[in-house]
Amino acid sequence: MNEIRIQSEPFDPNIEVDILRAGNPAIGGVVSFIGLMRDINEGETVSTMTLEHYPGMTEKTLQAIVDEANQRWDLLGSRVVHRVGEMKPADPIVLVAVASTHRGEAFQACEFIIDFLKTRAPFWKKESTSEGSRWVDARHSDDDAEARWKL
Amino acid sequence: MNEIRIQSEPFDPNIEVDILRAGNPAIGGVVSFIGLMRDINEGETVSTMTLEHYPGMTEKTLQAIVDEANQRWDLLGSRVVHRVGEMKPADPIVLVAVASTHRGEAFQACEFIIDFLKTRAPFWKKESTSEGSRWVDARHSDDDAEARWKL
Amino acid sequence: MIKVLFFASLRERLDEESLEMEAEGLADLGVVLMRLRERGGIWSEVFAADQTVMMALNQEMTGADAAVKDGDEVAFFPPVTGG
Amino acid sequence: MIKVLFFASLRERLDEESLEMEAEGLADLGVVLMRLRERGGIWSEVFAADQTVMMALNQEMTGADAAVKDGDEVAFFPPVTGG
Repeated sequence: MNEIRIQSEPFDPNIEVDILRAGNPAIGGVVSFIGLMRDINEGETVSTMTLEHYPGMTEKTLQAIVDEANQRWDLLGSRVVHRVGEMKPADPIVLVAVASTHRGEAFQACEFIIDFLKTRAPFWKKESTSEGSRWVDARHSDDDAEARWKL
Repeated sequence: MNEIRIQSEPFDPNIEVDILRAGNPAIGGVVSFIGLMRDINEGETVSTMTLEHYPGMTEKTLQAIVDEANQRWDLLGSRVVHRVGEMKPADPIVLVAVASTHRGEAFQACEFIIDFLKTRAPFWKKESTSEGSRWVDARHSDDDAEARWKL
Repeated sequence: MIKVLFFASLRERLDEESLEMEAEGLADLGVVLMRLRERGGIWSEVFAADQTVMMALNQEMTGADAAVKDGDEVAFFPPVTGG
Repeated sequence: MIKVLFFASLRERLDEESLEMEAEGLADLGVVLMRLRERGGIWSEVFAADQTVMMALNQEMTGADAAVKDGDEVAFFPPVTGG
Protein backbone atom coordinates (compact mmCIF):
# COMPACT_ATOMS: atom_id res chain seq x y z
CA MET A 1 0.00 0.00 0.00
CA ASN A 2 2.97 2.27 0.66
CA GLU A 3 5.64 1.56 -1.95
CA ILE A 4 9.07 3.21 -1.92
CA ARG A 5 11.53 2.44 -4.71
CA ILE A 6 14.91 3.73 -5.82
CA GLN A 7 15.99 2.52 -9.24
CA SER A 8 18.41 3.20 -12.06
CA GLU A 9 16.00 1.98 -14.75
CA PRO A 10 13.50 4.46 -16.21
CA PHE A 11 9.97 4.14 -14.78
CA ASP A 12 6.51 4.92 -16.08
CA PRO A 13 4.61 7.24 -13.67
CA ASN A 14 1.30 6.13 -15.23
CA ILE A 15 1.82 2.52 -14.19
CA GLU A 16 2.52 3.62 -10.62
CA VAL A 17 -0.66 5.72 -10.50
CA ASP A 18 -2.67 2.85 -12.01
CA ILE A 19 -1.44 0.41 -9.37
CA LEU A 20 -2.28 2.88 -6.62
CA ARG A 21 -5.77 3.52 -8.01
CA ALA A 22 -6.48 -0.18 -8.40
CA GLY A 23 -5.71 -0.85 -4.75
CA ASN A 24 -9.01 0.08 -3.16
CA PRO A 25 -12.44 1.05 -4.53
CA ALA A 26 -12.91 3.40 -1.54
CA ILE A 27 -10.29 5.70 -3.08
CA GLY A 28 -11.98 8.96 -4.03
CA GLY A 29 -8.96 10.90 -5.18
CA VAL A 30 -5.35 10.45 -6.23
CA VAL A 31 -2.90 13.35 -6.24
CA SER A 32 0.41 12.83 -7.96
CA PHE A 33 3.54 14.82 -8.56
CA ILE A 34 5.91 13.95 -11.39
CA GLY A 35 9.29 15.65 -11.32
CA LEU A 36 10.85 15.78 -14.78
CA MET A 37 14.37 16.43 -15.94
CA ARG A 38 14.43 19.84 -17.60
CA ASP A 39 16.67 20.50 -20.59
CA ILE A 40 17.68 23.94 -19.37
CA ASN A 41 18.99 25.02 -15.97
CA GLU A 42 20.35 28.47 -15.12
CA GLY A 43 20.32 29.33 -18.81
CA GLU A 44 22.40 26.40 -20.04
CA THR A 45 21.28 23.40 -22.06
CA VAL A 46 21.60 20.21 -20.07
CA SER A 47 22.25 17.10 -22.11
CA THR A 48 22.33 14.46 -19.37
CA MET A 49 22.02 14.33 -15.62
CA THR A 50 23.47 11.87 -13.14
CA LEU A 51 21.88 11.28 -9.77
CA GLU A 52 24.01 10.01 -6.93
CA HIS A 53 22.47 8.78 -3.68
CA TYR A 54 23.40 7.28 -0.31
CA PRO A 55 22.10 3.71 -0.47
CA GLY A 56 20.43 2.65 2.74
CA MET A 57 19.95 6.16 4.09
CA THR A 58 17.80 7.11 1.11
CA GLU A 59 15.29 4.33 1.72
CA LYS A 60 15.26 4.96 5.49
CA THR A 61 14.64 8.68 4.99
CA LEU A 62 11.84 8.19 2.50
CA GLN A 63 10.21 5.60 4.75
CA ALA A 64 10.29 8.04 7.67
CA ILE A 65 8.73 10.79 5.52
CA VAL A 66 5.96 8.48 4.28
CA ASP A 67 5.33 7.22 7.84
CA GLU A 68 5.01 10.80 9.04
CA ALA A 69 2.56 11.60 6.22
CA ASN A 70 0.44 8.59 7.20
CA GLN A 71 0.37 9.80 10.79
CA ARG A 72 -0.69 13.29 9.80
CA TRP A 73 -3.33 12.39 7.22
CA ASP A 74 -5.84 9.63 6.62
CA LEU A 75 -4.42 8.02 3.48
CA LEU A 76 -5.35 4.95 1.46
CA GLY A 77 -1.93 4.37 -0.06
CA SER A 78 1.11 6.05 -1.54
CA ARG A 79 3.91 5.37 -4.01
CA VAL A 80 7.29 7.07 -4.15
CA VAL A 81 9.67 6.18 -6.98
CA HIS A 82 13.00 7.93 -7.56
CA ARG A 83 15.54 7.44 -10.33
CA VAL A 84 19.30 7.32 -9.71
CA GLY A 85 22.17 7.12 -12.19
CA GLU A 86 22.17 8.73 -15.60
CA MET A 87 19.06 10.19 -17.22
CA LYS A 88 18.12 12.42 -20.14
CA PRO A 89 15.87 15.48 -20.61
CA ALA A 90 12.13 14.93 -20.03
CA ASP A 91 12.78 11.68 -18.11
CA PRO A 92 10.71 11.36 -14.94
CA ILE A 93 13.08 11.73 -11.98
CA VAL A 94 10.56 11.23 -9.21
CA LEU A 95 6.94 10.28 -8.72
CA VAL A 96 4.98 10.85 -5.52
CA ALA A 97 1.39 9.61 -5.69
CA VAL A 98 -1.05 9.59 -2.77
CA ALA A 99 -4.58 8.19 -2.55
CA SER A 100 -7.24 9.12 -0.04
CA THR A 101 -10.99 9.26 0.46
CA HIS A 102 -11.03 13.06 0.32
CA ARG A 103 -8.85 15.19 -1.90
CA GLY A 104 -7.58 17.74 0.63
CA GLU A 105 -5.59 15.12 2.51
CA ALA A 106 -4.08 13.68 -0.66
CA PHE A 107 -2.95 17.15 -1.80
CA GLN A 108 -1.35 17.92 1.54
CA ALA A 109 0.34 14.55 1.93
CA CYS A 110 1.70 14.56 -1.62
CA GLU A 111 3.22 18.02 -1.26
CA PHE A 112 4.56 17.17 2.21
CA ILE A 113 6.34 14.07 0.90
CA ILE A 114 7.98 15.83 -2.06
CA ASP A 115 8.93 18.86 0.06
CA PHE A 116 10.74 16.68 2.59
CA LEU A 117 12.24 14.42 -0.06
CA LYS A 118 13.78 17.56 -1.59
CA THR A 119 15.45 18.71 1.62
CA ARG A 120 16.10 15.46 3.55
CA ALA A 121 16.60 12.55 1.18
CA PRO A 122 20.29 12.06 0.24
CA PHE A 123 20.19 12.50 -3.55
CA TRP A 124 22.55 14.74 -5.51
CA LYS A 125 22.18 15.90 -9.09
CA LYS A 126 25.07 16.45 -11.48
CA GLU A 127 24.34 18.04 -14.84
CA SER A 128 26.31 17.67 -18.06
CA THR A 129 26.23 20.74 -20.31
CA SER A 130 28.37 21.85 -23.24
CA GLU A 131 30.48 23.70 -20.65
CA GLY A 132 31.24 20.48 -18.78
CA SER A 133 29.58 18.93 -15.77
CA ARG A 134 28.53 20.58 -12.51
CA TRP A 135 26.79 19.66 -9.29
CA VAL A 136 23.40 21.30 -8.93
CA ASP A 137 23.10 23.76 -6.05
CA ALA A 138 20.42 23.31 -3.41
CA ARG A 139 17.56 25.79 -3.67
CA HIS A 140 16.56 28.07 -0.83
CA SER A 141 12.95 27.80 -2.00
CA ASP A 142 13.07 24.10 -1.06
CA ASP A 143 14.07 24.96 2.50
CA ASP A 144 11.21 27.45 2.65
CA ALA A 145 8.80 24.82 1.33
CA GLU A 146 9.90 22.39 4.03
CA ALA A 147 9.73 25.00 6.78
CA ARG A 148 6.02 25.56 6.14
CA TRP A 149 5.22 22.12 7.57
CA LYS A 150 6.70 22.89 11.01
CA LEU A 151 8.03 19.38 11.67
CA MET B 1 -1.82 24.35 -23.72
CA ASN B 2 -4.94 24.79 -21.58
CA GLU B 3 -7.41 22.07 -22.52
CA ILE B 4 -10.92 21.88 -21.04
CA ARG B 5 -13.19 19.00 -22.01
CA ILE B 6 -16.58 17.68 -20.94
CA GLN B 7 -17.41 14.24 -22.29
CA SER B 8 -19.71 11.29 -21.82
CA GLU B 9 -17.10 8.75 -23.00
CA PRO B 10 -14.66 7.35 -20.44
CA PHE B 11 -11.20 8.96 -20.53
CA ASP B 12 -7.71 7.82 -19.59
CA PRO B 13 -6.06 10.24 -17.13
CA ASN B 14 -2.63 8.89 -18.10
CA ILE B 15 -3.02 10.01 -21.70
CA GLU B 16 -3.95 13.51 -20.54
CA VAL B 17 -0.90 13.73 -18.29
CA ASP B 18 1.33 12.40 -21.08
CA ILE B 19 0.09 15.05 -23.51
CA LEU B 20 0.65 17.77 -20.91
CA ARG B 21 4.18 16.53 -20.13
CA ALA B 22 5.10 16.30 -23.79
CA GLY B 23 4.17 19.91 -24.40
CA ASN B 24 7.33 21.65 -23.26
CA PRO B 25 10.79 20.42 -22.16
CA ALA B 26 10.96 23.36 -19.71
CA ILE B 27 8.31 21.62 -17.59
CA GLY B 28 9.88 20.66 -14.28
CA GLY B 29 6.82 19.30 -12.52
CA VAL B 30 3.31 18.07 -13.19
CA VAL B 31 0.72 17.86 -10.43
CA SER B 32 -2.45 15.99 -11.16
CA PHE B 33 -5.65 15.18 -9.36
CA ILE B 34 -7.82 12.25 -10.43
CA GLY B 35 -11.30 12.11 -8.90
CA LEU B 36 -12.66 8.56 -8.95
CA MET B 37 -16.15 7.21 -8.52
CA ARG B 38 -16.32 5.45 -5.17
CA ASP B 39 -18.42 2.33 -4.73
CA ILE B 40 -19.69 3.39 -1.30
CA ASN B 41 -21.23 6.68 -0.20
CA GLU B 42 -22.82 7.34 3.19
CA GLY B 43 -22.63 3.63 3.94
CA GLU B 44 -24.47 2.40 0.87
CA THR B 45 -23.10 0.52 -2.12
CA VAL B 46 -23.35 2.61 -5.25
CA SER B 47 -23.74 0.63 -8.47
CA THR B 48 -23.82 3.45 -11.02
CA MET B 49 -23.71 7.21 -11.01
CA THR B 50 -25.15 9.69 -13.48
CA LEU B 51 -23.70 13.15 -13.89
CA GLU B 52 -25.92 15.92 -15.19
CA HIS B 53 -24.50 19.27 -16.23
CA TYR B 54 -25.50 22.64 -17.69
CA PRO B 55 -24.01 22.65 -21.19
CA GLY B 56 -22.46 25.97 -22.05
CA MET B 57 -22.24 27.25 -18.50
CA THR B 58 -19.99 24.34 -17.52
CA GLU B 59 -17.38 25.17 -20.16
CA LYS B 60 -17.57 28.92 -19.41
CA THR B 61 -17.13 28.34 -15.69
CA LEU B 62 -14.18 25.99 -16.10
CA GLN B 63 -12.53 28.40 -18.54
CA ALA B 64 -12.90 31.24 -16.02
CA ILE B 65 -11.36 29.09 -13.26
CA VAL B 66 -8.41 28.06 -15.45
CA ASP B 67 -7.90 31.68 -16.57
CA GLU B 68 -7.83 32.80 -12.95
CA ALA B 69 -5.27 30.07 -12.12
CA ASN B 70 -3.07 31.25 -14.97
CA GLN B 71 -3.23 34.79 -13.66
CA ARG B 72 -2.30 33.77 -10.16
CA TRP B 73 0.50 31.36 -10.99
CA ASP B 74 3.18 30.96 -13.63
CA LEU B 75 2.01 27.80 -15.40
CA LEU B 76 3.20 25.91 -18.48
CA GLY B 77 -0.12 24.27 -19.28
CA SER B 78 -3.16 22.57 -17.79
CA ARG B 79 -5.79 19.99 -18.68
CA VAL B 80 -9.24 19.63 -17.16
CA VAL B 81 -11.41 16.71 -18.26
CA HIS B 82 -14.79 15.91 -16.70
CA ARG B 83 -17.15 13.04 -17.40
CA VAL B 84 -20.92 13.47 -17.69
CA GLY B 85 -23.66 10.86 -18.12
CA GLU B 86 -23.57 7.38 -16.62
CA MET B 87 -20.46 5.89 -15.04
CA LYS B 88 -19.46 2.96 -12.85
CA PRO B 89 -17.37 2.50 -9.70
CA ALA B 90 -13.63 3.27 -10.03
CA ASP B 91 -14.20 5.27 -13.24
CA PRO B 92 -12.29 8.54 -13.37
CA ILE B 93 -14.84 11.37 -13.03
CA VAL B 94 -12.44 14.26 -13.33
CA LEU B 95 -8.80 14.98 -14.08
CA VAL B 96 -7.05 18.25 -13.32
CA ALA B 97 -3.39 18.31 -14.38
CA VAL B 98 -1.11 21.34 -14.19
CA ALA B 99 2.47 21.78 -15.40
CA SER B 100 4.95 24.39 -14.25
CA THR B 101 8.65 25.06 -13.90
CA HIS B 102 8.50 24.80 -10.12
CA ARG B 103 6.34 22.42 -8.16
CA GLY B 104 4.82 24.80 -5.61
CA GLU B 105 2.87 26.68 -8.28
CA ALA B 106 1.60 23.47 -9.89
CA PHE B 107 0.36 22.17 -6.52
CA GLN B 108 -1.45 25.40 -5.73
CA ALA B 109 -2.99 25.81 -9.18
CA CYS B 110 -4.17 22.19 -9.34
CA GLU B 111 -5.87 22.38 -5.95
CA PHE B 112 -7.34 25.80 -6.76
CA ILE B 113 -8.90 24.49 -9.99
CA ILE B 114 -10.46 21.40 -8.40
CA ASP B 115 -11.67 23.38 -5.36
CA PHE B 116 -13.51 25.88 -7.57
CA LEU B 117 -14.74 23.22 -9.98
CA LYS B 118 -16.36 21.53 -6.97
CA THR B 119 -18.27 24.62 -5.83
CA ARG B 120 -18.85 26.60 -9.04
CA ALA B 121 -19.07 24.30 -12.06
CA PRO B 122 -22.68 23.19 -12.74
CA PHE B 123 -22.41 19.42 -12.40
CA TRP B 124 -24.79 17.27 -10.35
CA LYS B 125 -24.28 13.66 -9.28
CA LYS B 126 -27.07 11.13 -8.95
CA GLU B 127 -26.26 7.75 -7.43
CA SER B 128 -28.03 4.46 -7.99
CA THR B 129 -28.00 2.10 -5.01
CA SER B 130 -30.03 -0.97 -4.10
CA GLU B 131 -32.38 1.45 -2.29
CA GLY B 132 -33.05 3.39 -5.50
CA SER B 133 -31.47 6.53 -6.87
CA ARG B 134 -30.68 9.77 -5.05
CA TRP B 135 -29.07 13.11 -5.77
CA VAL B 136 -25.79 13.59 -3.94
CA ASP B 137 -25.79 16.43 -1.40
CA ALA B 138 -23.22 19.20 -1.64
CA ARG B 139 -20.47 19.02 0.99
CA HIS B 140 -19.73 21.85 3.39
CA SER B 141 -16.06 20.86 3.28
CA ASP B 142 -16.03 21.90 -0.39
CA ASP B 143 -17.26 25.39 0.50
CA ASP B 144 -14.54 25.59 3.15
CA ALA B 145 -11.95 24.49 0.61
CA GLU B 146 -13.05 27.20 -1.80
CA ALA B 147 -13.16 29.89 0.89
CA ARG B 148 -9.44 29.40 1.62
CA TRP B 149 -8.56 30.97 -1.74
CA LYS B 150 -10.25 34.32 -0.96
CA LEU B 151 -11.42 35.01 -4.52
CA MET C 1 -39.22 36.97 -23.10
CA ILE C 2 -36.66 35.29 -20.87
CA LYS C 3 -35.80 31.60 -20.87
CA VAL C 4 -35.78 29.81 -17.50
CA LEU C 5 -33.93 26.48 -17.10
CA PHE C 6 -34.08 23.95 -14.26
CA PHE C 7 -31.46 21.33 -13.46
CA ALA C 8 -30.94 18.14 -11.46
CA SER C 9 -33.28 17.61 -8.47
CA LEU C 10 -35.16 20.86 -9.26
CA ARG C 11 -35.83 19.70 -12.81
CA GLU C 12 -37.06 16.33 -11.54
CA ARG C 13 -39.26 17.69 -8.77
CA LEU C 14 -40.82 20.31 -11.05
CA ASP C 15 -41.02 17.83 -13.93
CA GLU C 16 -39.96 20.74 -16.12
CA GLU C 17 -36.74 21.40 -18.01
CA SER C 18 -37.43 24.96 -19.08
CA LEU C 19 -40.11 27.56 -19.60
CA GLU C 20 -40.45 31.07 -20.99
CA MET C 21 -41.62 34.18 -19.17
CA GLU C 22 -42.55 37.68 -20.28
CA ALA C 23 -39.56 39.90 -19.35
CA GLU C 24 -41.78 42.84 -18.44
CA GLY C 25 -42.02 43.49 -14.74
CA LEU C 26 -39.10 41.14 -13.89
CA ALA C 27 -36.76 43.56 -12.13
CA ASP C 28 -34.27 40.96 -11.02
CA LEU C 29 -33.77 37.22 -10.41
CA GLY C 30 -35.49 37.53 -7.03
CA VAL C 31 -38.69 38.57 -8.80
CA VAL C 32 -38.37 35.65 -11.24
CA LEU C 33 -38.03 33.29 -8.30
CA MET C 34 -41.08 34.83 -6.59
CA ARG C 35 -43.17 34.39 -9.73
CA LEU C 36 -42.18 30.72 -9.90
CA ARG C 37 -43.09 30.28 -6.22
CA GLU C 38 -46.49 31.84 -6.85
CA ARG C 39 -47.35 29.04 -9.29
CA GLY C 40 -48.32 27.03 -6.21
CA GLY C 41 -48.12 23.30 -5.55
CA ILE C 42 -44.66 21.78 -5.98
CA TRP C 43 -43.42 25.18 -7.28
CA SER C 44 -44.08 26.85 -3.95
CA GLU C 45 -42.23 24.01 -2.20
CA VAL C 46 -39.17 24.01 -4.47
CA PHE C 47 -38.85 27.79 -4.33
CA ALA C 48 -39.84 28.22 -0.66
CA ALA C 49 -37.79 30.81 1.19
CA ASP C 50 -35.99 28.15 3.27
CA GLN C 51 -34.76 26.17 0.23
CA THR C 52 -31.19 26.50 -1.02
CA VAL C 53 -31.58 27.36 -4.68
CA MET C 54 -28.63 28.53 -6.76
CA MET C 55 -29.12 30.71 -9.80
CA ALA C 56 -27.31 31.72 -12.96
CA LEU C 57 -27.89 34.57 -15.38
CA ASN C 58 -26.64 34.02 -18.91
CA GLN C 59 -24.60 31.06 -17.71
CA GLU C 60 -22.88 32.87 -14.86
CA MET C 61 -23.56 32.08 -11.24
CA THR C 62 -25.12 35.08 -9.54
CA GLY C 63 -27.48 36.21 -6.77
CA ALA C 64 -31.14 37.18 -6.49
CA ASP C 65 -30.34 40.88 -6.99
CA ALA C 66 -29.04 40.40 -10.57
CA ALA C 67 -31.06 42.52 -13.03
CA VAL C 68 -32.96 40.67 -15.76
CA LYS C 69 -33.70 41.92 -19.28
CA ASP C 70 -35.45 40.64 -22.39
CA GLY C 71 -33.59 37.75 -24.07
CA ASP C 72 -31.76 36.60 -20.92
CA GLU C 73 -31.18 32.95 -20.05
CA VAL C 74 -31.89 32.26 -16.40
CA ALA C 75 -31.25 28.98 -14.56
CA PHE C 76 -32.15 27.59 -11.14
CA PHE C 77 -30.47 24.55 -9.63
CA PRO C 78 -29.37 22.91 -6.37
CA PRO C 79 -25.81 23.32 -5.01
CA VAL C 80 -23.37 21.74 -7.47
CA THR C 81 -21.73 18.36 -6.78
CA GLY C 82 -19.27 17.70 -9.59
CA GLY C 83 -15.64 16.66 -9.46
CA MET D 1 36.61 2.19 14.54
CA ILE D 2 34.04 4.31 12.79
CA LYS D 3 33.35 4.38 9.07
CA VAL D 4 33.25 7.79 7.38
CA LEU D 5 31.57 8.20 3.98
CA PHE D 6 31.70 11.12 1.54
CA PHE D 7 29.16 11.86 -1.20
CA ALA D 8 28.72 13.94 -4.33
CA SER D 9 30.91 17.05 -4.66
CA LEU D 10 32.66 16.26 -1.35
CA ARG D 11 33.59 12.78 -2.57
CA GLU D 12 34.90 14.23 -5.84
CA ARG D 13 36.89 17.06 -4.29
CA LEU D 14 38.45 14.79 -1.65
CA ASP D 15 38.91 12.01 -4.19
CA GLU D 16 37.83 9.68 -1.41
CA GLU D 17 34.67 7.61 -0.98
CA SER D 18 35.24 6.46 2.58
CA LEU D 19 37.80 5.99 5.31
CA GLU D 20 38.01 4.52 8.79
CA MET D 21 38.94 6.29 11.99
CA GLU D 22 39.77 5.14 15.53
CA ALA D 23 36.63 5.85 17.59
CA GLU D 24 38.64 6.76 20.68
CA GLY D 25 38.65 10.47 21.43
CA LEU D 26 35.83 11.21 18.99
CA ALA D 27 33.27 12.76 21.31
CA ASP D 28 30.84 13.86 18.62
CA LEU D 29 30.50 14.55 14.88
CA GLY D 30 32.02 17.99 15.37
CA VAL D 31 35.26 16.37 16.51
CA VAL D 32 35.22 14.00 13.52
CA LEU D 33 34.83 17.00 11.23
CA MET D 34 37.69 18.82 12.96
CA ARG D 35 39.98 15.79 12.55
CA LEU D 36 39.19 15.69 8.84
CA ARG D 37 39.91 19.43 8.54
CA GLU D 38 43.26 18.92 10.28
CA ARG D 39 44.38 16.62 7.46
CA GLY D 40 45.26 19.82 5.59
CA GLY D 41 45.22 20.59 1.86
CA ILE D 42 41.89 20.00 0.15
CA TRP D 43 40.55 18.55 3.44
CA SER D 44 40.95 21.86 5.24
CA GLU D 45 39.16 23.59 2.35
CA VAL D 46 36.23 21.17 2.13
CA PHE D 47 35.70 21.16 5.89
CA ALA D 48 36.47 24.86 6.47
CA ALA D 49 34.19 26.54 9.01
CA ASP D 50 32.45 28.61 6.32
CA GLN D 51 31.48 25.56 4.19
CA THR D 52 27.96 24.11 4.31
CA VAL D 53 28.50 20.46 5.06
CA MET D 54 25.61 18.20 6.02
CA MET D 55 26.14 15.11 8.14
CA ALA D 56 24.47 11.84 8.97
CA LEU D 57 25.03 9.37 11.78
CA ASN D 58 24.01 5.78 11.06
CA GLN D 59 22.05 6.96 8.04
CA GLU D 60 20.09 9.66 9.83
CA MET D 61 20.61 13.34 9.17
CA THR D 62 21.93 15.02 12.31
CA GLY D 63 24.08 17.89 13.64
CA ALA D 64 27.68 18.31 14.81
CA ASP D 65 26.72 17.66 18.45
CA ALA D 66 25.63 14.04 17.79
CA ALA D 67 27.67 11.62 19.94
CA VAL D 68 29.80 9.06 18.10
CA LYS D 69 30.66 5.55 19.29
CA ASP D 70 32.62 2.57 18.03
CA GLY D 71 31.01 0.89 15.00
CA ASP D 72 29.09 3.97 13.85
CA GLU D 73 28.64 4.92 10.21
CA VAL D 74 29.18 8.62 9.65
CA ALA D 75 28.63 10.53 6.40
CA PHE D 76 29.42 14.03 5.14
CA PHE D 77 27.80 15.54 2.06
CA PRO D 78 26.63 18.78 0.45
CA PRO D 79 22.98 19.95 0.74
CA VAL D 80 20.76 17.41 -1.03
CA THR D 81 19.26 18.12 -4.47
CA GLY D 82 16.98 15.20 -5.34
CA GLY D 83 13.41 15.20 -6.57
